[in-house]
Amino acid sequence: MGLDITWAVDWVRRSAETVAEHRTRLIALDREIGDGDHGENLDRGFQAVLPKLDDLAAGSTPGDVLKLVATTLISTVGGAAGPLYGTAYLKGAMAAGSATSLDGPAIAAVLTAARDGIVARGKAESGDKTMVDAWTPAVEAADAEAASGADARTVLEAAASAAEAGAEATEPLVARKGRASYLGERSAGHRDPGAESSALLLRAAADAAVAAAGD
Amino acid sequence: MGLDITWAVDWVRRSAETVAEHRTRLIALDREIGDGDHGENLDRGFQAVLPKLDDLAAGSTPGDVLKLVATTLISTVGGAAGPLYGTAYLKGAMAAGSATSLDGPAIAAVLTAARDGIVARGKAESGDKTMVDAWTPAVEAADAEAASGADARTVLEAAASAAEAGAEATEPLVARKGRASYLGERSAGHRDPGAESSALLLRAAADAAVAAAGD
Amino acid sequence: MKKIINDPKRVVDESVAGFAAAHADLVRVEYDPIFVVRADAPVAGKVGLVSGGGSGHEPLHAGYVGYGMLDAAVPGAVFTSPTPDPILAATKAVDGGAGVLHIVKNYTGDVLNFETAADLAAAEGIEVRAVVTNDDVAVKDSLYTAGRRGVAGTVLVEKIAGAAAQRGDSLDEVAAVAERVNANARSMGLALTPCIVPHAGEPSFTLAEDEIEIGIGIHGEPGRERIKLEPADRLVDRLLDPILDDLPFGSGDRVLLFVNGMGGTPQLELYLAYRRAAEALGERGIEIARSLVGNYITALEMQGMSITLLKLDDEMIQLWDAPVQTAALRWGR
Amino acid sequence: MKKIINDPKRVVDESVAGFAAAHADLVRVEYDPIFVVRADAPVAGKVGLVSGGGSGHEPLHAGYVGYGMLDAAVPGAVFTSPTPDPILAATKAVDGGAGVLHIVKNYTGDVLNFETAADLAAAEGIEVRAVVTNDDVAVKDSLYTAGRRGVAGTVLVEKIAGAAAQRGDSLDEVAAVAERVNANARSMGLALTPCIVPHAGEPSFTLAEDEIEIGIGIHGEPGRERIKLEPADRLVDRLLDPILDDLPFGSGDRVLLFVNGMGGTPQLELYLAYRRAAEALGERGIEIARSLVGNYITALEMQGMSITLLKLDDEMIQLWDAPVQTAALRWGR
Ligand SMILES: Nc1ncnc2c1ncn2[C@@H]1O[C@H](COP(=O)(O)OP(=O)(O)O)[C@@H](O)[C@H]1O
Ligand SMILES: Nc1ncnc2c1ncn2[C@@H]1O[C@H](COP(=O)(O)OP(=O)(O)O)[C@@H](O)[C@H]1O
Ligand SMILES: [Mg+2]
Ligand SMILES: [Mg+2]
Ligand SMILES: [Mg+2]
Ligand SMILES: [Mg+2]
Repeated sequence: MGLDITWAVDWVRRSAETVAEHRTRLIALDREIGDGDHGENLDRGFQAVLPKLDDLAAGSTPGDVLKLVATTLISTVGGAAGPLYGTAYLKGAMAAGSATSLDGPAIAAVLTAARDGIVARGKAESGDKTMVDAWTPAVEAADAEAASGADARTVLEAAASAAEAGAEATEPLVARKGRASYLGERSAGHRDPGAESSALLLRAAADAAVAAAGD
Repeated sequence: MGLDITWAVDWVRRSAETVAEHRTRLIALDREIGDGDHGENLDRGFQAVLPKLDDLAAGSTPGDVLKLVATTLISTVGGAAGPLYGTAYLKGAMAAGSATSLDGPAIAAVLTAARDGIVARGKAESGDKTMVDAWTPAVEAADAEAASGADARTVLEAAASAAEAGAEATEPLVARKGRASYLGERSAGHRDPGAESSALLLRAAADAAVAAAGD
Repeated sequence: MKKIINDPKRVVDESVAGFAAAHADLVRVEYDPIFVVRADAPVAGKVGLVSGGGSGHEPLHAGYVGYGMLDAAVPGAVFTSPTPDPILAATKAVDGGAGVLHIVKNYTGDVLNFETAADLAAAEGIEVRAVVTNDDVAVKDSLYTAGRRGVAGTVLVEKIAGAAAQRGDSLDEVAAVAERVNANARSMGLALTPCIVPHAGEPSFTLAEDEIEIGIGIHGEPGRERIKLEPADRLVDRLLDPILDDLPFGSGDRVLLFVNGMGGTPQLELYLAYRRAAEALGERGIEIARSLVGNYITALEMQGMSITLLKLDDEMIQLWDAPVQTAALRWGR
Repeated sequence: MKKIINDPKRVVDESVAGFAAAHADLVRVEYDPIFVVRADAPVAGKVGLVSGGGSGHEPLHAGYVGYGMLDAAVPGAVFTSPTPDPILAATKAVDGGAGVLHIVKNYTGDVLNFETAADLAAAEGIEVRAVVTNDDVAVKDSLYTAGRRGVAGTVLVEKIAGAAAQRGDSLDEVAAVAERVNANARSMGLALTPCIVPHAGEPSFTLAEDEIEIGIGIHGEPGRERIKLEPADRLVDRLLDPILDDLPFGSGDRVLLFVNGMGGTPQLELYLAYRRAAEALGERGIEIARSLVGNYITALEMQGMSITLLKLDDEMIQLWDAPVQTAALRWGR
C-alpha cells in the first residue's frame, strides 16, 4: 500500500509538532556548538507551513505538499538549515513527481533526492558532523529495504531508525562544516543539531506512515 | 603639655595607616549609598602626603603640616571629600597659625575652624548625613573639655569618641547632601562613609597625642 | 571582576593615552596634570569650553573634544571628580582671550573642584563662567538637598554651547545658551545590571535576575526604586512620564529625543526603546525634531538606558545642526 | 534574561522600526519582507551595495546604510541569516542600472541565502556580484571546512567599497576593491562574557569569573580556547600576534587599526586595549595610518573585543577618507 496525500499532510503536521516539542532541546544543542537558533528557526518554518496546508488545491499530490514545505522553509527559516532543508524538500518533491501514491522504492527515491540536494548545496561529506550524517545512513537503510521489496512504511521506519543512530553517531565527531567547525576539536562530544532535527523529521514521516496504515 | 610638630607628623602617618587599613570598608560604605570610591580617594591622598613629610623644612610648625596635608589632599583626592577635607585642613592650619605647640584650647580652635570650613564649603547642616555629623559633635566635645581646662590629649580623646558616636548616629538618617541624597529614603540604614573616615582621622589624632604623651 | 585592563590604578591614564593615539588628528593630551585638549587649542578669540568629571562615562567628555564642541576635557579617576589642578591647567590651555566656560555636572565633588579651579583661574586673569547641569528628574529637588544630578542632558549642552562658541558668540552668550539648554532638558534612567568600579572590584549593588533599578544616575549608584523587570514599552513609559510632567512638555512642542545606553546595552534594545518613546510622544502631539540614540554618556559596563527630552527652539536646532568634529559626535565636516 | 524588549519574537521588527524613525533622513524601511534602504534609493547609475545577515550585530548592517556606504541592509532574526526573499527585494530596490554587489559574511547560512537571492535577481535581469568576507584568523582555513568567518573586516569592506561605488566605479571595480580589502584584512576576537539570544533565553556558554574565550566569532558561540583572564596588554598581544603572522604584516606596512567592542565592553577598555595595540605595532615598525575604535560589529551584550588590521594602499586610504553619512559612521558631510 503506497503513501498518499493524507500521509504527506500528516507528516507535515507531525513534523511541526515534533519540532515544537523539541524546540528547546534543539536550541540547546545548537547553543553548545553553534549559535542557539536551530530549534527556533525550524519551529518558525513549520509553524508557517501549517496554515498553508488548508489552501492545498483538491487533487494535490504528495509532491505538491513537499514543494509547499520547500518554498515555505526557504522563505521563513533562514540560516543554514533554511536553504538546506528547503533544497531537500524541493528535490524530494521533484523525485515524487505527480504520483498520487508513493510505494517503497518511490519513498527511497524521494529520500535519496533530498539527501543529494543537501549535499549539492552544502558540500558536506559523511563524517563532517552535519545533517548529512543523519540523511546518508537513512538513505542507505531506505534503499536496502526498498531493494528487498519492503513497503513504504517499512522503508520509512528503517530510514528513521538509521537517522536516529546517525544523529547519535555525530557526537564524537569533530565538525568540518557549519558553525561547529569554528570550534575545532571542541566540537567533539556534542550532537549535531541539524542531524538531530533530521532524525525527528524522518521519525515523523514513519509515524505518519504507521497512522496511515492503521486507516 | 602641648602638641608639637612631632605629634602633627605622627598624626599624618597614623592617618595614612588607618585610611589604608580601612580602605576597603570605606569603599564598601560608599558603594552602599554613594559611588564606591571614598576609601580609594582618601587612600590616594594620604599616600601622596607621606613622602612630602620628609621635605618639611626644619622649624616647621603643626600648622605647616596641616597646610601640607590640605594642599596635597586638594590636588590628589578629587570628588567631594577632596575639597571638603582640603578646606578643613587649610582652615585648621590657619587656626593653628605659627604656634610650635598646641594646648587644649588651641586644638579645640583648630577643630572648630576645620568643621566651619567644611560647612562653609559644603553647606551641609547637622543631620544631613555627611561628615559634618562626625565633626560637629567632635567640636562640641572638644570645646567642652578645653573649657574645663583639659590638656590637648584629653581634648582629642573626647573629639575622637564623639566623632565615632556621631558617625554611628548617621546610620538611621535620610541623606540631604552628597550622593546619598539621590537615594532618598533608601539612604537610611547605612553609615555615611565621610563621617566614618572623619572619625578614623580624629582617632588617629588622639592616638598620636597618646604616643606623644608617652615620650 | 572581568575587565580588559592592566593595573586598576592605571586604567584612566592608559585609556586616555589610547584615546590620544587613536585621535591624534583631533586632540592632544597633557599628562601632568592629565587633560585632553583640542589639537589646535587655544583658538584665538573663541570662548573656550572645558568640561570634566569622573571617568567611566565615555565617550563623555573626551569624546566631545574638537571642532564645534569642547576645547578640553578633564578626566578624574573612575567616578571621581578631578582635582582643581588639571581643571586649571585645561582652562589656561584653552583660553583664547574670550573667556572660558566650565560645563559642570551637578555633583558636590565636581562643583567644588571646578569652583576652586575657577577661583584660581580668575586669580590669573582668565574670565571663567560655569554652567551646572542638573537634568535628572529622578532626584527630588529642594533648597535643602544637593539638588538634581547632571546626566545625559550634559551632552546636549556641550554640543549646543560648543556650536555657539564656534560661531563666535561671547562668553555671556555661550553661557546663556548653555543655561537655556539645561533648563529645557529633562532625563531619567534605569539599570538592568550594576557596574564595577575597577579599584572597588565589586558591583555597586546587586539585583536579582528579575529586578531592575529605576531612577539611577551614571555612577553605578542604586536608584530611587527597585522594581520587577517589565516589557520595554512599559519601561520607556516609566522614564518618559515623569520627564513629560516635569518641564512640562506638551502638544506642539518640538523636542530632541535622546535615548542613551548606559554602556552594556546593545543598540538593538536602544532602538527598540526609541520606537516606543517616539510613539508615546506622537500620541501627545509632541514633534520629534531631532534624535540621538546610542552610548553617549555611560556608567562603565552597566546595562540600562536613560531617556532625555530637550525642548527645542529655532536657535537650538540651528546650533545642534552646526558642524561638529569630535571622536564621538561628528557631522558636517 | 534581562533585556529591554517586549515579545522576543518581535525584537528585530521593533528595533528596526525604531531605527527607521530615528534616522528618517537617511533611510526608509520596507516591512514585508523587511529590509532597510537608503532614503534616495535607487541611485541611478550607481552600483548598489547590499549586505545583511542575522541581527544582533548592530550597528552592522543597518547603521551603515547611507551616502558612501551601503544602499540596503537585510536583517535576519537574531543571529540567523535572512531568507532569500528580503535579499531579493532589497537587491531590486537598490538597482540603479549599474548592477548590485552583495557583501556576505562567510557563514553557510548567509552564503546559501544570498546565493539563492542572487540567482533569483539574475533571473530578473539584475547583474549581481558577491564578495564573501572571511577575515577571522581564529578559524583554521582549509578546503575541507566551512572556511573562515567574516567578522569585523566586513565593516571596512562596506566602507571602502561603498566609497568606490559612490564615486562611480563599475560593478567589477567595486567588487575588486571589496575583494582587495577583504584579502588584506585580518581579525581575531575574545569574549569575557557570553550573550543571550532573546528567543533562547539562556547564555550561549558559561564562563567562570576568571575565564575568557579566545577566538570567538560574533554569534555568541564559544571560541577555540578557554583561558584564564590576563592583563589587557597580554590579551591584546594574544589577538594581535596571530593576525600579524597570518597576512603577514611587517615593517613599513601602513595599516588601519580597528579595535572593536563586542557590545558590552565600555570604551574605557577599548581605548586601553588600543594603546597596547598601537605600541605593539610601533615596536614592529608598522605605521598606523588610520584608526577605528568602538562598537561597530557586535554580539548583542557580549563583553569582549576584536582587533582587526587592514593593510592599506593609497587607494584604500582615499576611499576610507571619502565622505560617508550613515547612522553609525559619518564624516565629510
Ligand atoms: N554545509 C553544510 N552541509 C550540511 N549541513 C549543514 C551545513 N552547514 C550546517 N549544516 C547543518 O545546519 C545545522 C545548523 O542549522 P541552523 O542552526 O538553523 O543554522 P545556522 O548555523 O546558520 O545558525 C547544523 O547543525 C548542520 O546540521
Ligand atoms: N555637601 C557636603 N557637605 C559635607 N560633606 C559632604 C557633602 N557632600 C558629600 N560629603 C561627604 O563626602 C563623602 C563622600 O566622599 P567621596 O566618596 O570621596 O566623594 P564623592 O561623593 O564625590 O564620590 C560623603 O560620605 C559625605 O560625608
Ligand atoms: Mg544555528
Ligand atoms: Mg564616593
Ligand atoms: Mg566619586
Ligand atoms: Mg544562526
